[in-house]
Amino acid sequence: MEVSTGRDWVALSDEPLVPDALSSWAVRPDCGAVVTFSGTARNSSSVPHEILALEYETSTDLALGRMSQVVALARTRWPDLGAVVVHHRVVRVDVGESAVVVAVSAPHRDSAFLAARFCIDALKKTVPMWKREVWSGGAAWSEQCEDLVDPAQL
Amino acid sequence: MEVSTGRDWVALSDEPLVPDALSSWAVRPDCGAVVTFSGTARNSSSVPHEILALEYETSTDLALGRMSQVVALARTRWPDLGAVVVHHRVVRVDVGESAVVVAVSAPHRDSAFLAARFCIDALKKTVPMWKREVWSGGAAWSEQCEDLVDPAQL
Amino acid sequence: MTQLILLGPAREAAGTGRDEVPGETVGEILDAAAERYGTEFARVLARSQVWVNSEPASRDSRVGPQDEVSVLPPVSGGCAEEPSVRSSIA
Amino acid sequence: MTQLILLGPAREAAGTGRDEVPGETVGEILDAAAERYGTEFARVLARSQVWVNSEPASRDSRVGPQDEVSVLPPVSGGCAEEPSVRSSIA
Repeated sequence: MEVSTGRDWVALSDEPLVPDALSSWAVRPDCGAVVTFSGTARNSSSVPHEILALEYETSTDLALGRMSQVVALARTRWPDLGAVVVHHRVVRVDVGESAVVVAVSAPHRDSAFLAARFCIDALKKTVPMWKREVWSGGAAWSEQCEDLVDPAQL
Repeated sequence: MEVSTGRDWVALSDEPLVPDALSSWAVRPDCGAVVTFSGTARNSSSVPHEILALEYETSTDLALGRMSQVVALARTRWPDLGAVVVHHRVVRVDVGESAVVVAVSAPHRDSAFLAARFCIDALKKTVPMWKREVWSGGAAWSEQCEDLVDPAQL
Repeated sequence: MTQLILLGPAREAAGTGRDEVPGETVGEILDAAAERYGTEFARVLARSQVWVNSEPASRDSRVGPQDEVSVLPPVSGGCAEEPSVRSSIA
Repeated sequence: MTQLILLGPAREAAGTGRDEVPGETVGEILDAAAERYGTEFARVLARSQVWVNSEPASRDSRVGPQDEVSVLPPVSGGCAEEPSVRSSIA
């Protein structure tokens, strides 16, 4: 499921994310900087188990709507952005694989770094997305959780 | 020409840079964040021509030495970094291609973003590297240039 | 009848992700759901946001058969790592 | 004899990237080079840093036949874009 314009590409996918395909898509001839954030599943957490994978669950419509709002906010704050890509993987993500990728291009690196950081911070606070940690013989909802924030409050 | 340890990978190359191969190399099972900066050749500059390509020139030994110093400085400032990759392409880089890639992994995104930003800023200030802008029918050294800075002064 | 969408821990506590629940306001629907699914669900519900369609709503919002009421527990973050500084939004 | 390495605009102004130049100090070598390559090179040299091997050096640094003296003009940035804020180093 995705929403794509010529400059923005917002998607949820149950397939592996390929950060390169996304950062390559963000390259523009008038942009000298592409900053890519990849959030990868890691093997440790607050639970005393070796984490094997993370399972993500969402409402596709609600999540895509919020993800698009975050991109629109970034464009308001950094009007010189070239392309903005925000993809989140759902269902199971094994350790080392990307769960979320943000890629932003801009003429100069200041905007690209700041907007990429803004997008991932805002995604985590505003997008309905729930994470289960999976270990050998068990699974649990992540204990680190917070109330959803409205993008207008960022 | 490159310098690689298990955690750091510093290289100069006259072959195309593949940001994905570099950010993939930076993935670590205990790191949840990978930030990748790609500096791409863009079509505009201070000269009134459509830029077609950039030509980079350096001393391999001197550049690799400074690049390694920058990575060491980043590790001092952000001791939790996982992998750090710094690659620079030399000779001709066409518009849209990567001239430099920095990829940093860390358990959390704060360190990954800050260290990636530090590395690219420091590379530009401290690494001996000269850039010619190439357009149809001409070429010139970039007019935007500054004295080399010693890494110890950062 | 109004569709009730249960997400993440709310889905798990209810044992279903989607249901039809009677009621003319959000509050009536949530009360009916709490009765139907039991105390563990009620506990999750107490910590959750409730949206009608794609917007946050309050208990007295009126809903019709074409609306979707979603129960959204606190979120656990869009990716694997947790931020070391929560207040770092630019 | 000491190796002189000429980089970027210094290489272009000198017409060569590497040469052997006589002299027992950095200053003597640079003066000999300026005489050999002419005024355009001397202009670039005046704005350049000089390193001996991999470290910045001064005119009175002594050098031997195994040393490399490098002339490094101001750098034009490691990648295509130029920063909009020059003072943004973290």
